[in-house]
Amino acid sequence: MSAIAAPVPLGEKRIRFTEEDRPLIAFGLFTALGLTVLLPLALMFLWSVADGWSPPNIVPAAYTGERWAAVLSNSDILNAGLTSLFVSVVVTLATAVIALPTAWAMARIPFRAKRLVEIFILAPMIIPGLVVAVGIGRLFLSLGLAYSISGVILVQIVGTLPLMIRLMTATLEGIPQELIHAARSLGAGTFGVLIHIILPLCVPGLLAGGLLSFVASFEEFDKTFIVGAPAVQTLPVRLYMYLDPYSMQLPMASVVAFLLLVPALIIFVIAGRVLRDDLMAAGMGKM
Amino acid sequence: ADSNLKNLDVDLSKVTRENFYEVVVPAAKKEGTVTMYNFAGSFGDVWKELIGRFETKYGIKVAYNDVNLDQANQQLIAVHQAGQDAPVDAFFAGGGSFPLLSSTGVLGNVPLTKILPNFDHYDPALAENVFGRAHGGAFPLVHLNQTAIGYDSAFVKADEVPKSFDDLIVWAEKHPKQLGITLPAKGGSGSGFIYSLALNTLTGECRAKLTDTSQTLEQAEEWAMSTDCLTPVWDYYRRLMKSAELTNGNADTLNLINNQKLHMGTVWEDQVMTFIRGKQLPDSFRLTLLEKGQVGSGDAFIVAADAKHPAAAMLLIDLAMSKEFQAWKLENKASRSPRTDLNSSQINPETAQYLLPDAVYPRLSTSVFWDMAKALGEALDEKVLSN
Amino acid sequence: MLDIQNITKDYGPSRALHPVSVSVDKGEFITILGPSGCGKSTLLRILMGISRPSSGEIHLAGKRIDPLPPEARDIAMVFQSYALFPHMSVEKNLGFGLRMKRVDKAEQKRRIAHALEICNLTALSARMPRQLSGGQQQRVALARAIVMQPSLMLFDEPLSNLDAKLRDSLRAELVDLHRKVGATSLYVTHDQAEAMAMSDRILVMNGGRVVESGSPVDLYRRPKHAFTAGFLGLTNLVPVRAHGLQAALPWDGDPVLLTEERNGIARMALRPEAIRLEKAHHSPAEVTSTTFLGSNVLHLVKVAGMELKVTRSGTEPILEPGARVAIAIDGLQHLLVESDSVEAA
Amino acid sequence: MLDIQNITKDYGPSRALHPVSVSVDKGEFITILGPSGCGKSTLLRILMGISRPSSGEIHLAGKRIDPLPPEARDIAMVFQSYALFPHMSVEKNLGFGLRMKRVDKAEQKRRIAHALEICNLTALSARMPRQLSGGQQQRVALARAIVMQPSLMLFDEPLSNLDAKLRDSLRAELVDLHRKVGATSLYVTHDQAEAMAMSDRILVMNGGRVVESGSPVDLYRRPKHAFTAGFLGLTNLVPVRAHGLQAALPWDGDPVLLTEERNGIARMALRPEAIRLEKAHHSPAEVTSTTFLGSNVLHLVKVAGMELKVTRSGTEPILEPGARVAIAIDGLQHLLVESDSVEAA
Amino acid sequence: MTALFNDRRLQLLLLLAPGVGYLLFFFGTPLFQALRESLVTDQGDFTLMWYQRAFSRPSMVRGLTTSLYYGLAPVFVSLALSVPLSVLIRQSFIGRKLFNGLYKLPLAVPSLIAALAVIILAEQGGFLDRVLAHVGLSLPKIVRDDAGLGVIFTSAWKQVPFMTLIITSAFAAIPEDLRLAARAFGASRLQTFLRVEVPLAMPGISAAVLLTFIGSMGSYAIPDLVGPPSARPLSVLMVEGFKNGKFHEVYAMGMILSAFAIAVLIAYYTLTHRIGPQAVTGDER
Ligand SMILES: Nc1ncnc2c1ncn2[C@@H]1O[C@H](COP(=O)(O)OP(=O)(O)OP(=O)(O)O)[C@@H](O)[C@H]1O
Ligand SMILES: Nc1ncnc2c1ncn2[C@@H]1O[C@H](COP(=O)(O)OP(=O)(O)OP(=O)(O)O)[C@@H](O)[C@H]1O
Ligand SMILES: [Mg+2]
Ligand SMILES: [Mg+2]
Repeated sequence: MSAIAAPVPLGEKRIRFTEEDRPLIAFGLFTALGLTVLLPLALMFLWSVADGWSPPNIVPAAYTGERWAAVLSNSDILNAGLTSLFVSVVVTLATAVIALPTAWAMARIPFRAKRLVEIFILAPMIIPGLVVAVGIGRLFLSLGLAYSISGVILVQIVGTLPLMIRLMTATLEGIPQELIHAARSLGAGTFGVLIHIILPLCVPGLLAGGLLSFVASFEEFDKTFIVGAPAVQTLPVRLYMYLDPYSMQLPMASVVAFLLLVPALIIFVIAGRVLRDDLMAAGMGKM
Repeated sequence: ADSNLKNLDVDLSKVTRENFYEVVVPAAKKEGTVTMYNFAGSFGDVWKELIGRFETKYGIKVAYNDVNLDQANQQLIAVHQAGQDAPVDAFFAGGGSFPLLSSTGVLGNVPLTKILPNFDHYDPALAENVFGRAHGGAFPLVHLNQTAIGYDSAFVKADEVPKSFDDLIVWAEKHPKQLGITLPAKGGSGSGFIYSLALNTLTGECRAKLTDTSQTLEQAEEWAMSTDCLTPVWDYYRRLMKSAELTNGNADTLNLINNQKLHMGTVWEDQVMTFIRGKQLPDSFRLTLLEKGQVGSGDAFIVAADAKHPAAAMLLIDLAMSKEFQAWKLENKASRSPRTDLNSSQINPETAQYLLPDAVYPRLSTSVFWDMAKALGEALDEKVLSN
Repeated sequence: MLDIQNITKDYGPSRALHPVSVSVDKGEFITILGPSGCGKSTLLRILMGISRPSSGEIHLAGKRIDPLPPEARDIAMVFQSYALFPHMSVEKNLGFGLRMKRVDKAEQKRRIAHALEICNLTALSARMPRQLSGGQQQRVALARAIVMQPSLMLFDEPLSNLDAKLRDSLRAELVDLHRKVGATSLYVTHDQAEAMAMSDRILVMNGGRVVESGSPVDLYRRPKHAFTAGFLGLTNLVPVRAHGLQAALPWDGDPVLLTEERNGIARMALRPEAIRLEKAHHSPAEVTSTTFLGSNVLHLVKVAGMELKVTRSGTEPILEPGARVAIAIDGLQHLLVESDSVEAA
Repeated sequence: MLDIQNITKDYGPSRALHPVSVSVDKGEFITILGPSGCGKSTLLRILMGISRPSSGEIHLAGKRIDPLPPEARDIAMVFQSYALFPHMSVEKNLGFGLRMKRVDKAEQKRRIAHALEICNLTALSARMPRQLSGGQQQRVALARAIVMQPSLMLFDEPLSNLDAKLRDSLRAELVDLHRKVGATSLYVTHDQAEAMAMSDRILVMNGGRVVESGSPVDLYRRPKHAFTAGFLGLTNLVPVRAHGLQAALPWDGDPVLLTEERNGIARMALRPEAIRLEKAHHSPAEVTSTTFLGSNVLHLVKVAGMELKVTRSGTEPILEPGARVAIAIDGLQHLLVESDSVEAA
Repeated sequence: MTALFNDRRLQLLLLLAPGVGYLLFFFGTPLFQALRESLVTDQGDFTLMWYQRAFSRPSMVRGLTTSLYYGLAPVFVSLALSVPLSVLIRQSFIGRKLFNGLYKLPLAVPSLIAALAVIILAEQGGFLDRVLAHVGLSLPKIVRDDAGLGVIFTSAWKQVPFMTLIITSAFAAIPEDLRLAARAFGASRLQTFLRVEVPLAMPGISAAVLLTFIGSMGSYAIPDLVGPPSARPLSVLMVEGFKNGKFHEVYAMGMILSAFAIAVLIAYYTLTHRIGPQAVTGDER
């Protein structure tokens, strides 16, 4: 008679009120999702290939690939796409590196001004981007960072840092103190603990924060333009002009919207599979 | 006048139309490259054509960028205030930007219209002044546009087409919610309209004040906010707003007309052409101008004060005003030209039906004072819309 | 081997450890037993180097270690929550410390294999911690400490998260392993059964002080303090009047024989199993409650205004409540040394 | 009173409860005892109505209740995790069920006051749950059930989150309360000491089935199945050869007397306290290990290739490992009814 | 040297330096400049004129109230949608995993594009209108209507996934036993939800409300594109001001908006501080 009956499932046991699946809920939710998320995206795509779409037509009468061809044949777009990718990757990595020590302090060290620091860290999420953009533009000019990729990267980090710090703080708070003590008792110094214990355990938080940072950076326009254009051409800088509300033409705007959206959506869907909801929520929601 | 082009090697005071190429071409070639900004989304192919011609002719490379006008203006101002070189040399900028760009010192202070050889047939009315402001030739319009009333002739019969502001309001009241008026703050067709209305309504001293272009934006705002002269304008708007739709921008007005939600609205002539070409307006769309005139405007090609390649920029602007290129632009884009030796007879008839008819244009086109138009828009917001 | 000299620990104004001194011989298995909050974990943390003592010195194998960081001490610890690295397999968990100490590869392999084997984990070496049951996780935590071959092993209530059956079986395994490995061990617990079953010596702590220490048999049979007596199993604190080698109980009956001479009022810790009951119809003592516990039966007996706990073997007949009984005390008994300062619990 | 008829529960292809039938009399205190995963909580959940049985019927006080939602059943439950509403004060927690059942205000007050009093919580009524110690929280959970005056009270391992000392004292309180309130109670636990100390009747479960049921004394002394014997305390399963009312043990010595006639090979569950050891220099039986447990001492004795567990009172002299001993068995013994299907664990 | 590193305050400062230092320099400096600019005239003399103007002009006053409205209204709509949604996605249904991934898509859609999508879908004469016209109905005005429905729906569209995410985990953090206990003590499903789950999820819900409030109050693209032309929030007025080079005025508005957001945040902190002071984690070293 062995006392160890079964491996203990450590995850939460989900107890359902009734055990059967519910087709009605599924139907309702997916219909709502279709109408609110997928339909607008589909319509936007239709606009991008519509050759005229006047009432009372519910779908366009004629189609054209001309606009896509025109945009895609422009080699600048591809280059801008690559620049965007490079900038976003660097921003994401740098954000993580900068955020980690601060998040550690926020998560692990009690100190008196913590609330104040928290509010300050949140501030860039509150203050309108343009106010910051112009101010930073001037600062960078005086620092000789204007019109350089490094300038653009530095300025974008201002936008991505707050969320990353919050996410990492939540992640780090979830690492039991005893693990760190255990590692130290087994001979790991500060550096060893960081490399072998803390970083690996931060991976879910880093993934969530990295994803959000990447998307935010990939789509950033205000600050990037003022600091980087014309020397640094990211995809949004190339394309946002077509989204100018005063002269926006729906077909062209739709092409552009898709170009901006698709990479972000693809990454989001892929990364969404490895993301932990609770962590994302913790980082965003915990105040 | 002293030039504020800090990177220009050439002594501008010695440059004339006659010796321009002798002096400037070598300097431009030495600079080797030129950066241009284009603010108008629909003008990309126009500039591509120009750049092709320019690079072949001079062998100077052009770095081309589409920009957002406001962002670009702010960027240039910030750069200038930091005392650094501008990221752009030649800037195709919105006509309304002149006061902002010149007052902030961003505008290159060069008498382009006087020294560039291709400006020899330039409309003298625009050569030194634009929209009532003296620019000394530094702010040359290379493309003209016109505010107008547009309508879908499938719904508006020929005899119903309004000829005056009074006709317009009568039509609007007969067809509630079918006239679109662009919000002045959100689009030039709207601020053009309010200024045109004021021109139409005001007389005597009031009109003198309205057209006194020596006023700054601040002064204009002050006047518009406090004067009683404008009461009839506000009354007109109050009445109009009961039956007309206020729209969110030039494109919005056109979209709603295309959606057949509106049948008439305030528009820009050239934008209409773009929309028709892009099948975003019905073929039955037509334009007209109201009696006593509606305002016209244009967009300028300028040299940035802090340009790194000012000579090349001047050369590029010069080529943009060449007769061949302006003719090409007129033919292909229906973009009106400030050259006196080009007129609409050169436009092919298929295109011409979408332009303002010769009967009203250029007869009813009047000059605009954009800062006043802006001030009227803001006052409208305070006096009529925010109550 | 291990010498703890006058260690104190203050958290702000409150003192978690009053001067504590302990010395441990090589190979000894010592249990620190005490109620929650008495400072057991604080002492272990100080030994491990996670926390610094406010004063005092610690020597291990002749070397003063209190100023050293944890990684420089030759000490391994088994945590109450196991503290397994969740992102490493069992094998990687065991190898972590060795990698940190740059033990050579072949030696690492050998030691890991050995530790896996003696902890009966060889089949599980590739599993991740979350794929293990609580007991298995506990064994991995143990193996991870063993593999380090430390001079000193610390255990902080390593079995308290497990259920009773598992606790019993792991307790035996642990003692066994201690014998095999022979490492000097300091084991913290608040479970007296655990302390008695496992250790060479028990150190009873209360309120940040060491109350007393000794072998399990000594502490159980001849506690000096009421606190020790009460903490190590059930007891009856009975006031007696001592006269030389005899003491009179508060109820009628034969005096109890004492282990040493004493005079005057004193207290005696009478174990429930040291009291014998016989049915006696006219006795003043009455059984008030009976609880069947399987191997023994707990009776509460009312006598002289006191309620005595008495256990009898499960094989003896059960006395029903209401039964009148005569009370007899077996063997020599022992009086408590009174010292109020340590009796708070 | 409560009648559970052939309840089964399937989770997909796996069966958590094989047909289970139980009936409980009014006022009875029944314990369901079994190892982790045997289906105890599943059964309670079905009774409460949180989970639906795959087949079978449940009748409570003559009414069929299995199709009813939980709120329509007259049952209250005490949870292992207490499940106190953290945003309500003690008083509000107690009043929650009454408000839900729309009991009239004055009656609510009366019942709450009464429950607070018998659970000794009156002074704490305004506190929030997080301001209470574990034991106090447990009492609130209890009071919250009592206040409902349900026909049936369910307990799901309500003491398992508490430490040993507290568990013992609350166990006694609970039995006391049951006596005062008199509600029919079903108490789930995997702790055999708890089961024996508290219940009128124990239901032993294993692998989704009821193995056997009976009073604590019956099950401990005369278990029918090896599983029961092993789960209710320490035991030695010894193969014997029975001959009428006698059985021969696998080692030399007197035959054991049996409670009933039987012939052939059988197994006997010998309790460690039923075995008597005497020093005997030339005996083949040898003590291999001795563990001092305070009130008793556990000896392992090697004989005839078996290792017997034997406990002796803590007051008897301790036999050191290596000592040769003679083995005697006290009293009449009992043979197991063999039935393999229920022995898996 | 080691002694220096063992100084806990120094350690703290060193750890905070990268993140907080970065923000202080690259965010604080421009912000400070903006503050200074909002307090001086063109000539550089101190003045409160810009603030005075912001609080006295009808369009500005209206801007402030509109900002508030656009901050609050979408939050209510999102809340009304997110709470039921997070209850529903806790249930088991076919395709739950897929839904879980898809509903978060709006998180990756910039506001500008969200507004574009709403225009295409719901504009007068837009897709929905045309579909309804086929059955003889017409869509009420949503885009650029006077009540700002377009803004509210678009903001809500962006916020619902964000809020749902936070609220779902707030609900998930409630121990299952508490739900069962409520049922066992006679509460129906709805009562359990209202009396136990919602109160317990409140900290998560309020954090979500706060963040979305701040987000939509400061958002520019959505009200600019789908808001009514007449009532414009401060954020839109600010951008407008920028275009005309009215820096001082813009900075003053920016400061007012920021001060407002920060005031809300501080109020939230002081309110929640009482309820759950965060646990002090971390021992020495
Ligand atoms: N970081 C700290 N700050 C302040 N006081 C502390 C700290 N850590 C422990 N204490 C206090 O020191 C005393 C001893 O705590 P310790 O953790 O050593 O107890 P323990 O004996 O291990 O208890 P348990 O059996 O509950 O683990 C307690 O009163 C505790 O509250
Ligand atoms: N929702 C579920 N889905 C699938 N299997 C389940 C579910 N709930 C319980 N089980 C299975 O049913 C069996 C009985 O579980 P139950 O929780 O009743 O055990 P238990 O006796 O209460 O154990 P413990 O003492 O650990 O609480 C277990 O094998 C368990 O894995
Ligand atoms: Mg402890
Ligand atoms: Mg259970």
